[in-house]
Amino acid sequence: MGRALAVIIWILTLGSVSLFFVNKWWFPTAISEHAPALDRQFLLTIIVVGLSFAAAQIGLGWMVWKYRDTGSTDRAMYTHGSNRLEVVWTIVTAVIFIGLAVMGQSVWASLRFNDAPAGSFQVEVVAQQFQWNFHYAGKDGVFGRTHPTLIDDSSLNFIGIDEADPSSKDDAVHSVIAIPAGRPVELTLRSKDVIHNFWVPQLRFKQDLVPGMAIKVHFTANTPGKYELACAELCGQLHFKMRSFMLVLPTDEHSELMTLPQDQFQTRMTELLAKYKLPASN
Amino acid sequence: MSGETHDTHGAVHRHEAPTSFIRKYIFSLDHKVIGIQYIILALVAVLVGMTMSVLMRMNLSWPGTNWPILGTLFPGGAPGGMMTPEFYLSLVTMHGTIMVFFVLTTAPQGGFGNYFLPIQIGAEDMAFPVLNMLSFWVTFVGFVVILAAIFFSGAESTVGPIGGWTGYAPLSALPNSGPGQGMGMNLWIISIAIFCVGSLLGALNFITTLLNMRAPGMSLMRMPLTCWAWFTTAVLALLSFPVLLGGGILLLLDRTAGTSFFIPGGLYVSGVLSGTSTNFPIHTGGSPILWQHLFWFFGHPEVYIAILPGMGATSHILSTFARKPVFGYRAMVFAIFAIGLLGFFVWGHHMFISGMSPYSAMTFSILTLSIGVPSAVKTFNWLGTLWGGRIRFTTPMLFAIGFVSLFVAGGITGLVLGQSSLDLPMHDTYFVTAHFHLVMGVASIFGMFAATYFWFPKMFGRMMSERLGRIHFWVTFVGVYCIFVPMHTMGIVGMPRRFAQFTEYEFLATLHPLVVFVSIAAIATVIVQILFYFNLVWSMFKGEKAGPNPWEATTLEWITTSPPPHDNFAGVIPTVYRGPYEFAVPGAPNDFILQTEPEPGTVPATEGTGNGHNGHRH
Amino acid sequence: MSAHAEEHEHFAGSNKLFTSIWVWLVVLTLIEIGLAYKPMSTILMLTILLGLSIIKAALIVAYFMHLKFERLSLILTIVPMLVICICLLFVFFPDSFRSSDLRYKFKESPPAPAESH
Amino acid sequence: MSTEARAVHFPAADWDGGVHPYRVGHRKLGMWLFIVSDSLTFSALLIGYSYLRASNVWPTPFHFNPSILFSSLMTMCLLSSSLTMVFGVSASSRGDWRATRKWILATIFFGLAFLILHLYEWNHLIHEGLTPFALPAQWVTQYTAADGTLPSPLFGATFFAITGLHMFHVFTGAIYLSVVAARVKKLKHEDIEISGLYWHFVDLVWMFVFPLIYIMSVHIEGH
Ligand code: HEA
Ligand code: HEA
Ligand code: CUA
Ligand SMILES: [Cu+2]
Repeated sequence: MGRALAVIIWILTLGSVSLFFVNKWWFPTAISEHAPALDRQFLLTIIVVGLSFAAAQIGLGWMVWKYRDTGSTDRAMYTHGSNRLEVVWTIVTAVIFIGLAVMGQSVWASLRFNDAPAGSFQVEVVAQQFQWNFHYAGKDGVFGRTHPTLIDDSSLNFIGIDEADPSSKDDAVHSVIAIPAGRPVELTLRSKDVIHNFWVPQLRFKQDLVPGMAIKVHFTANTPGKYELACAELCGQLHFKMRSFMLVLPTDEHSELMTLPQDQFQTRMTELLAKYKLPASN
Repeated sequence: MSGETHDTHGAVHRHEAPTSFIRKYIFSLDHKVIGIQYIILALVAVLVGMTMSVLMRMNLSWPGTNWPILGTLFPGGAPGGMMTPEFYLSLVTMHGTIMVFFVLTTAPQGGFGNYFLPIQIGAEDMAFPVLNMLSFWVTFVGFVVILAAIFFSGAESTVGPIGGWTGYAPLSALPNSGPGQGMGMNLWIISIAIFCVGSLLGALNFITTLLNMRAPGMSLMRMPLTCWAWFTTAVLALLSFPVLLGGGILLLLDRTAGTSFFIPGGLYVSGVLSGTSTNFPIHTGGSPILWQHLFWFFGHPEVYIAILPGMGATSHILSTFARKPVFGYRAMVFAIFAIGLLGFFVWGHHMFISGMSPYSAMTFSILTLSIGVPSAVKTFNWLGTLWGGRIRFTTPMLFAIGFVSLFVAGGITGLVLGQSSLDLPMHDTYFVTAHFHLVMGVASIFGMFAATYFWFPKMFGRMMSERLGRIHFWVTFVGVYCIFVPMHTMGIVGMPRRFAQFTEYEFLATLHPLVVFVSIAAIATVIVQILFYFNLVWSMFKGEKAGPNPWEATTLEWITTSPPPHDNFAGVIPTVYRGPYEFAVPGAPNDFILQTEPEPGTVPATEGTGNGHNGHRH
Repeated sequence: MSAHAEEHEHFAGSNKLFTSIWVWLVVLTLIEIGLAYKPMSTILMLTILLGLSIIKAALIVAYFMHLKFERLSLILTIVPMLVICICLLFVFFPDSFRSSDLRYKFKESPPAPAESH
Repeated sequence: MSTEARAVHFPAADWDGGVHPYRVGHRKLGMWLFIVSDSLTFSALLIGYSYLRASNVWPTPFHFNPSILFSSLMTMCLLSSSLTMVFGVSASSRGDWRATRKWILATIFFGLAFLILHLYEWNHLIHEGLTPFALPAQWVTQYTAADGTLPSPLFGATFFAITGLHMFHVFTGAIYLSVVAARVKKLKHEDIEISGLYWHFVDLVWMFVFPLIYIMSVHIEGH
């Protein structure tokens, strides 16, 4: 029995660990500025915990193998433990864990402790059950006034843009987010109804859109292309259908798109969506 | 003045059991009966929860399939046999709620704790028998209400609430935010509130009992680790449930009294602007994050409430069947306490990306990883307990070892999630689902399995079938690894939680084989649980008779008959002379010494440690 | 079970003592009410009020609820865990200020400048 | 006992089992634990109140008459009821159950006075137009912030939720005490003491509700 159990534990450990080596089942290739650091931290953590996982399981297996009751008459060793050991492994694990925690903070700090660099591209995101609305300021770079009383889904004014406001004349609203490559982007995240979450796996980035709050986040996407955008916070029955795309465009293509008036903007978007292909899932 | 002792001490002084069926089995005041009632409640609840999990898996891996039976069973949820997304979500919500509250907060604490804490400290009953009975029946009412929530959702399609077990506002606060969010949501909240009351009544009962009713000689450091675990759990429950209760009251007011504690202004839900319609009154000023704080302030301690009793049982059983004292008893006690204490300092790790202040997030992140330390210490001590033992592989031992394995597997991923930066890609993906199923979904459950197999002889006077038990263990152990380890991979690829289908997204396509594999594993595992239930019922009547101490264990529950008499010790309160895990004592007649066995000379409350005899390394 | 309660029927503290405590409580309350009409910064007022309330609570717990006359061990069991939890609840506040800073302000009148918070 | 109470060290015997380590019976310890738990419920609500108040424009509408006047009277009632209660308890420790009953009845009287005043004051506010979900019209105009932000209706929500829950506690306390008063002859001293604990706790909670909800919302001219 003891041997069998040990072997099973070891097999399960091996199987579990090996799953993490199938690179078709790994992160999609990252496209954002902060991603490499984050991936490095993730890899480090996974290695540390993976090793300790393996160590702990192998140790466990070894114990049950070696110390199984072989029917011999001699008794188990009589000990109540060792204070020195306790102190040692407490300190060791404390160092490892706190160390990991502290190292993990740098990425976080770079993303959250500072405002977006000046001149970053602005998009206002207004999520709703179950669709994304991305509000672009247009040529003048000024967002037109929006007000909930003006919201009217039936006439496709999803975010309640005030047509009377001159600065809203050149604004565009689209369900796809188009951002420039290599230039910092600042999103202002809002929600019309319940909590949603802006999640693009390739960005290694996620943030809740909390109703009543306008949360500002910033990141830089480097590789042009089309990426899937998901809602990652339970927001109701069609949560799983709340999907859209993120277009990362070469700067010239992007600025050209942004200067287009409303109608052309829409058609241009459709073209671009057709032009770019989703990354072949690795 | 010296402490007055229990007047029952010494003199024989029987409490006779009530005779009428009602007083004996239904509204019983006997902590043993109440404990069994709790366990039965958990066993029923877990059946519901498991069934739901199977339905969920079926929907995930074979979306759009027609299951005629479902069509007939849930005409609203699966019209024509095809599950609707809202039905799936209500399954998720109910699965989570029932499993966390009505399985893992009842069986370990209310069930085994109720039955064995008084016996293990040498008391005749809990401190407040009537309160004890009340706690159970209150909890029972809560269970009935939660079941009702599935069927009286108020929406035309009969599904339960779809807000997830965390009930995030405003989704949970707005009746018009989706099907099932009407009456069903109200019932869900009410059920949780009732449950809170039940558990905190239970908690103060536990604490009082343990502090006030220990038998002579049962010093704190002579208590079995199970008692320490139950005690800490009770403290956690006492301090965390009231906060959820407060939050629940506010949420209910938001839904019924038109207040807006958790509802900000200017919302536009399903075509209606707040304030422009009678069924969507004006709301303003509330904060969704406040609900998350209140919920998780309870929520994180809750998860330790779920696992601490399992840890206690594991330590207890490992030592018993390794025939060896627990390695580092004191360290274990400190670890339990540290986990309990730190458990209150880390709730924010569920809210890293919720819009919470990034600075609090950083603090929470560091505190969260430090809570891994006591857990690690416990793991190492479990290994230390096995080290140099003479391990007897009975079924409870198998499950206890399984607990250690699974707890490590689940726990370490917590260290990934605990880093705020790594939580950016990981939050609300199946990586989280994998994490908490391994620790809570199965480690804690394995603790309960171990406890059941271990204490069944004491509870019913008969052994459970070892053969069935072994089969049950092997399949479940392998099964749960197959179910929950692949979920990590899904999470890394980026599969979000609470998705009714994955067919929408291309980057998830590569995962389809895994999804199917998991579902098959899950269904197999769940089916095998039938063995467990059969084993329970069969052994109750047909199992071989068990003596008072079938496992040759040392603690107080083994000095009395199986099952114990109404007053546990036939009227003679035992006196305790030594520590709880005195196995393999050199020179002793047999390799275990009961706690009640006197010894010439006085015994210190706990043995010295590390005094290097028996080839100890130093 | 607790039929065999403690023997010490004697209940420490004289009615004179309790009355004086009561006087103190009344005085503190009057001070609080008086404060209400003193123009001062909200924060200052809040701190003073809470300070006074804590003193009053302490008096009630110590004398009326008799905790002062209980064993130190009981005090150490009950007070710290409560205090710790209550202090922890204060961790909510950064997010309170945050949610008011980040609250989305709908501009009532066009034309409007670029949206800000 | 008093010497016991001052004993700072914990003689091992206290914790070695077979004794009540605090020299306190089950019921009393249980009541203390219940109080700990219950005070956390109130803390949660009060923290929630402060949280929402700090992130909203909050009206400060309480005029001296009636709100502050009444709430102060109510405070006095509760304080006095605590005093009579403690008199009752010490009377029972002297075994003088007549005095005990007398004092407990006095306590109930003050408790009921508190309730009546409180309900009157609620009634007054409701008539002014305060509800859990809306402020009286003139408050809205009066307390709109400089930047045009309206005062938050959460004022009513938090007010009714917290004072309501407290009122409920006073009410149950009064019932509890009347039972005690009725059975005072049969009850042990400790049981009287326990009922006292609960009552003082209700008083204690008010010591925080009063300043936070009332004093902090006093209307000051020229505001
Ligand atoms: C029994 C229940 C239980 C337990 C014990 C734990 C234990 C831990 N949990 Fe878990 N957790 C949950 C139940 C549990 N959790 C649930 C239900 C959720 C999801 C809620 C929801 O959103 O629905 C969750 C979610 C969750 C999150 C949020 C994820 C997200 O939503 O984004 C985080 C983040 O920090 C986290 C962290 C931790 C940590 C650090 C521990 C630590 O306590 C783990 C400590 C254990 C170990 C560290 C392993 C043993 C140690 C060793 C083997 C030593 C050797 C190891 C090394 C040297 C590395 N958990
Ligand atoms: C105790 C907690 C527990 C347990 C046991 C389980 C068991 C299982 N869970 Fe559950 N699950 C949760 C807690 C639990 N889960 C929670 C909290 C959520 C989140 C909900 C939300 O998102 O809101 C969740 C969500 C969840 C999801 C994600 C849904 C989604 O996000 O879309 C999935 C998906 O497959 C899943 C599957 C399963 C499966 C297949 C099982 C099992 O069927 C595996 C096999 C079963 C067992 C091994 C247990 C058998 C136990 C006994 C027979 C009794 C034990 C003995 C005694 C009580 C004495 N669960
Ligand atoms: Cu939007 Cu999920
Ligand atoms: Cu947690």
